[in-house]
Amino acid sequence: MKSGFPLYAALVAGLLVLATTPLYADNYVVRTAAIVAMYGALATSWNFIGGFTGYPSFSTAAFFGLGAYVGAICQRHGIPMGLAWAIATVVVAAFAALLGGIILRLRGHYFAIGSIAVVELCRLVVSSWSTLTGGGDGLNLPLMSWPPEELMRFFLFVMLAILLASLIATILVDRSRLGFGLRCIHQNEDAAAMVGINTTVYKIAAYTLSAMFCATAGAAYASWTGYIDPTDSFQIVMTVKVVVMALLGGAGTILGPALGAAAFVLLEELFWANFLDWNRAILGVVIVLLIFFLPGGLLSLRALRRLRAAKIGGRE
Amino acid sequence: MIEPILRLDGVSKQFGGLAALTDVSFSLNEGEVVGLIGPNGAGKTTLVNVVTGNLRRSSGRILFKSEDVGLQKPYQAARRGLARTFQIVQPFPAMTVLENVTAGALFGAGAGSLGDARDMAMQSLEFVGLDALADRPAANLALAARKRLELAKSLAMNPKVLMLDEVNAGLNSSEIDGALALIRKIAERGVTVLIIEHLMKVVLSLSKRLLVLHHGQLIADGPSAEIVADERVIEAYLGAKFAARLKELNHG
Amino acid sequence: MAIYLQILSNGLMLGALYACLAVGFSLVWGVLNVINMLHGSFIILGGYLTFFAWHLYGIHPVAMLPVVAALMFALGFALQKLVINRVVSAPVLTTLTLTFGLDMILYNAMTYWFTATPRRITLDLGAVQLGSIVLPVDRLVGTGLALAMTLLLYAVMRGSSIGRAIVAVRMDRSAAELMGIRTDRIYAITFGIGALMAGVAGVVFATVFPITTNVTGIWLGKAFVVCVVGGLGSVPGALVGGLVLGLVESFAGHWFGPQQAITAGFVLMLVLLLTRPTGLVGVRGYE
Amino acid sequence: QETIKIGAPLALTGGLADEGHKQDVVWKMWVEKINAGGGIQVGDKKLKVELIEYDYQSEGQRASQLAEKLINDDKVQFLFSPFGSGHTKIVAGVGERYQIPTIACVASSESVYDQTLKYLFGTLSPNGGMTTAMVKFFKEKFPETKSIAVLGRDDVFPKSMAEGIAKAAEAGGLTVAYKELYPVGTMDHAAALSSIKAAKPDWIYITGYTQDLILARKQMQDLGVTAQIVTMVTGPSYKEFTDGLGPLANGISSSSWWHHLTSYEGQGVWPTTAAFYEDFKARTKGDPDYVHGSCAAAGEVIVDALARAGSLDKAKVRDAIAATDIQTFYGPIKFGPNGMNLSRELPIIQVQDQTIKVLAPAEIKNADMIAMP
Amino acid sequence: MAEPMLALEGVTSGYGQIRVLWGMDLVVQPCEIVALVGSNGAGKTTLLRTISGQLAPQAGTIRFNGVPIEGARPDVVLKAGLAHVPEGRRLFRGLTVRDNLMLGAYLRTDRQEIARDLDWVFDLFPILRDRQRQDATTLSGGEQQMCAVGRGIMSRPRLLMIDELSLGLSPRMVEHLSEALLALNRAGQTILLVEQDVMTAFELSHRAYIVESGRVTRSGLSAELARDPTVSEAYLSI
Ligand SMILES: Nc1ncnc2c1ncn2[C@@H]1O[C@H](COP(=O)(O)OP(=O)(O)OP(=O)(O)O)[C@@H](O)[C@H]1O
Ligand SMILES: Nc1ncnc2c1ncn2[C@@H]1O[C@H](COP(=O)(O)OP(=O)(O)OP(=O)(O)O)[C@@H](O)[C@H]1O
Ligand SMILES: [Mg+2]
Ligand SMILES: [Mg+2]
Repeated sequence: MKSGFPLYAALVAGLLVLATTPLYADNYVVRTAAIVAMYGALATSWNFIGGFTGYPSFSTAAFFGLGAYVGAICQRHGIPMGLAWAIATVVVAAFAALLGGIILRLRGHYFAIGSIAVVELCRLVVSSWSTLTGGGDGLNLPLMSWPPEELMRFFLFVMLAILLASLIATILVDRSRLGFGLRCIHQNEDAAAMVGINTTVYKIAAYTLSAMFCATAGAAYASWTGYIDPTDSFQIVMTVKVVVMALLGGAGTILGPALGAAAFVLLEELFWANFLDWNRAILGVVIVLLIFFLPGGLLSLRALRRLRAAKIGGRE
Repeated sequence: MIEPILRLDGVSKQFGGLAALTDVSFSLNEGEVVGLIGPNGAGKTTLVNVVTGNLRRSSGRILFKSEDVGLQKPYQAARRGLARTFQIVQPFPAMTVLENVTAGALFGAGAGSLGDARDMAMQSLEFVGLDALADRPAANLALAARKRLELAKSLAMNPKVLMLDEVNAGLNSSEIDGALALIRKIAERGVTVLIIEHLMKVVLSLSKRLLVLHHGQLIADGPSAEIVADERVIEAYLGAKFAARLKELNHG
Repeated sequence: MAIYLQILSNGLMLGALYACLAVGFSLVWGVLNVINMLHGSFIILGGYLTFFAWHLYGIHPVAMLPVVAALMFALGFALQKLVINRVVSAPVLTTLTLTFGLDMILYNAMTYWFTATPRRITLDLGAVQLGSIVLPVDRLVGTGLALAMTLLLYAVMRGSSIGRAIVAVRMDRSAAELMGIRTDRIYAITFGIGALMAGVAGVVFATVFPITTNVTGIWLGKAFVVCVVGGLGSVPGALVGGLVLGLVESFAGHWFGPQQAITAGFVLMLVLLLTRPTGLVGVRGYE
Repeated sequence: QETIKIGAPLALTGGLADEGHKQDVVWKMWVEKINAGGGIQVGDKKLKVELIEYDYQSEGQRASQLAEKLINDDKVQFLFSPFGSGHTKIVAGVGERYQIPTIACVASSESVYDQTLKYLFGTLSPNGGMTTAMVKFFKEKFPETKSIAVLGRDDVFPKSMAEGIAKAAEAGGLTVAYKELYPVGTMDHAAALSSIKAAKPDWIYITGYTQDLILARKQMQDLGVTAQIVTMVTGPSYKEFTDGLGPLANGISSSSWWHHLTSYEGQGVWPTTAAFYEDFKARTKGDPDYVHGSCAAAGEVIVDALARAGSLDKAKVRDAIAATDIQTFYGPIKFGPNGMNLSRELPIIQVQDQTIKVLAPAEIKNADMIAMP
Repeated sequence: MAEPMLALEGVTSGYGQIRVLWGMDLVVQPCEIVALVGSNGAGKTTLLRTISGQLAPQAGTIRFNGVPIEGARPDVVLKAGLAHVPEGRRLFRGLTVRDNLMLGAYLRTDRQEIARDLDWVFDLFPILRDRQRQDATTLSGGEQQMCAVGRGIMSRPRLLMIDELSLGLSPRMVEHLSEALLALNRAGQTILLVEQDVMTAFELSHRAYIVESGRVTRSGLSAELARDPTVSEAYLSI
């Protein structure tokens, strides 16, 4: 459908810029690159359910946090790091599939609240199940005693790999029957069912996809920081931030969410460093301005025109 | 005798206290074109919704090729070949006309790949005469074109039974002629068609057999000519003046 | 037995406060299709206005009620008219993001000016003893005020043509225009009412809870739960939702310990979402 | 011109903003004072101090990110860790990796220090010092005390205090009549307090952040819940607590790591507690609490260690800090093998007439304990 | 002759870049029923939207009782006495039939008159009285159309514009509605209606305009148009 080449070129260029940071920049820049990659993966994951399917999901932090906890608990039981991440991914994906079977029956606002509630519930359950999770004390993970540069490089590549995996999944889905069906559901779920789309299964697939990479990222993040606790692992703010990133770049586009994540993280960097007391407010102003002047996201300048035309005639 | 392709057996549907359908039984034979008429609020749309699984029947059996499909989901109905159009058209607004129809071919007809589906979709667009608008967003179409899009989408699903809920409403006479020709062509392909319409001209020129719903009950089922002369039907639906006009036309 | 009566009355009083806190949020969500992430900060802003009027000038909170209500209405009205109206027909996600951005600004400004120090109006009116039940006077008054304002709002929504217009605009904006309804004004009025009710909740809360920007998110979360439990966009829904949540938290706290009280509220919400997505008294068609 | 750079990720917005601002005030005060005197003596040079702060918005993820930024971009040689045990763990993890000495001023849970981090040092003494002594002291004052009810916030420090006191109370022969944790974000304690009321304990012990404790105290009053002894940790140690409660604060006891009424003497920019108090009062018009004291002491640790190390070499500085054994206005500082300041007798305080009185230890006591009014 | 109630001159209108109407002229005299007929997409709905203020014309004038109203907000137009029953009914979900009807009278303040008009609408469409507490959008298509027309009547307009009167109505119901409109008209109501069923349109109206591709191609007395062979060939083939 879309011409493939510029897309791949942009993708490869972006990943290269991130991957080569260790060659020319200090550890903090490398770290920022890793964070960009991590949020890129989260936003790209969200895109499956929020962008393609049009379900306003706010579960990202739940999947991220659960991934972190499953990974941490595995590692504390002596399971090697890589395997722990894999287990976290699988467990959380299964959890998302089950959960999706329940809450995807909701639509619109109700789904939005349901998915936020999942984050809160996960936090509450994790913090009261202290025998397994340490409750409010949090969990320590085995400290990795590598030199900081090596460690940083390692996690940069890990996060990049997760990002890449999520992007490849996005491209595959976009070109497949699944992607097409999800877009139909986005447009009109009743009509989608009427042309023969098994909407339940499709939505669960999208929700599960949106959970998997978050879980991997969460587990990797836990190994990286070496300590997790319920409040920091299940943050509503994080959930909303990921959504903002995806919107900023362009929900429903392939590269948009990752691009949005990069732009958002870099803006945040800029404001923290320069405005000690007002950084949050300035970021707020930026969000407001973006909504006004770039409502469809950075990538949607073209799609915008089409959308406008559609909106005028959209009712009947 | 050949087996009916669709059979309803004592189907009822209640909304709270309101009986929208009461004990409705009839069957459609393969390849038949049947009209379904009835006053506003008689339960025609509800009947279609019950057959395609958009609503769950309260009681009774719905048999598609002798299989009880009373509990099916809408997507299952679509895959079985039970297609419908909506009285209030339901396109995928931000997608192009072609993409809309492709969805029908891909999921309803089970096309092997996106490419195949697109080819099938293009054929069905040509069939209904919308091919020129293939790349327009569906939201920008005027009513008539939207109704035809709805038809094209259903056709691309390769249906066995097609239920048309007022696809001709809002069209003017010459457009209706075009639509009639189109529906005839569809029927010629062997598709069973159930037409719901208030335009007697359409119903009468397409179907030899009519079903009449009134207050959720099937009050008549038979050859068209007999039905329009039926006192109860005139009383409930056509109105004296219109019946007179019809008679005049038939004579003249 | 006595303890159950106590827990029951605790729950009811808490529930009335929850209702008051959620009703504006519910209205804005239901009518404007906007999830107003500012709501928690609005409540706290109302609380701060009340606190500082009392702390600096000795003005009694009850006297501040109309003042705060008017100020908050003006703020909400202006915000909607100048900012939110520009994207009000965009999808939920866009408007949510917008209000999230606005909240970051308001939140930051409040922490900067007022600091995060918890403030409290130390009226401490004591308690009345009813048999074995103790009823704190300020909570009683708060409950009364909360109920009165909620019922007043209900009367307005139900009986006035503005109320009908609000629902009409919610359902079909352009058809509402054909009825001669000025939709942008209705939006602004609705958002104003939402902010007003948040302000009222703030006044009531200032005498009962510590006022600090730290809790904006908590109140916002409660508003979510109350809306779902009761039903979105309706005043009676918020009332029922609030009372039910108050009771559930109260009894769950007693039976299963405070650890589980909040969890119980969320579980109730999820169960209701799935079994009765329109809430306990929800209106059809508000999804 | 070479300077000594100290990095501090601070919570200037978000849930911990108040605590963050406290740290900010003291450190700025300390830096000015040091630089006014020409800087810190390192070997034969005097080097000025530069303090670099970033707001981590009370979010753990960001705290570790900023620690990394401070180390890599700003090339700090020391880190001051933020408020609270949880975030201290996060920042200390980063410091450890880069071998940057990290001074924790407000982290007292031993779990922070049992990860054997070599570069983490804490100026607060272990929580344990606050529980056993308190049980003993109260039993002496009110021998008829038989039972205790404990309500704690489910968060690293408040939780460990709640669990610590329950253990100490049992060991001291009291019955624990009620013990529950409440989750972060609780805005109503009525249910728990009603249950406590029914249990009729002699001593009520509640832990949490200031806003939790203000609410809990207010609701105790509303619901008529009281006991002979009511302790809130760390409530009365903070001025905000007494300000917020007014007369309701009277009678509430607590313990603290430091109080400005203590009269320690020692080395550093403030030779006596009184000197620190004067300076602080002049600058902020308020009284300092233990957070202020402990944060200022963290600065003194660095001054002392650099003087002894005589160079900025990482390993040497680290070893010098580990060998710290000084007297300051804040009290003695000597780090144990896990990096935590050694136990000492901690002040037990009580609000009387809306001011803080010290009940113990005997050397600095300025009032006798009273029962709850 | 008296001044026309509604007069359009050279009205050009459309959606953004898309132009739909190309210099339309149209006149409605008091107490007339005027029909607009024309094929799909001809621009009839667009014309009504432009008159009622939902679209601003790109050129031309629209006068209502001599007062220019082009580009005025819908509420101003409605206050002036011009009501528009939209295509596709557009009833308000979540509100009862009665509330929907009452919204028609949103700008009116004469309570007693409103109550009388409501009664009158219920007499006109008795099924609405039976269903007045039902959510309006759960009515059947025909019932909804009645409710929509009733809502238009409730604003007590000087000129009532109805888009797609007979859409989805049974023949009997069309007859019923036609009679109701004629009764209204006899009581002095001016009506401008858009109708696909040309037979019904010509029977019901005094005058008619035929619209094609955004332009008026024919106009005249309905009875004459109905007899015109070129018209009947294009629109009345049965
Ligand atoms: N969801 C619902 N809840 C309650 N009543 C309903 C619902 N859907 C339909 N009805 C009622 O059921 C009856 C039948 O409606 P239906 O839409 O089937 O009529 P119809 O025959 O298609 O009419 P029309 O020709 O006007 O489209 C109507 O009286 C309608 O008000
Ligand atoms: N919102 C819109 N945006 C862009 N074009 C539109 C829009 N609405 C209608 N159009 C176009 O304007 C033209 C006229 O449409 P209009 O709805 O006025 O026709 P109509 O005469 O009412 O037709 P119908 O009998 O089908 O209702 C059509 O070509 C249609 O595609
Ligand atoms: Mg129908
Ligand atoms: Mg039209």
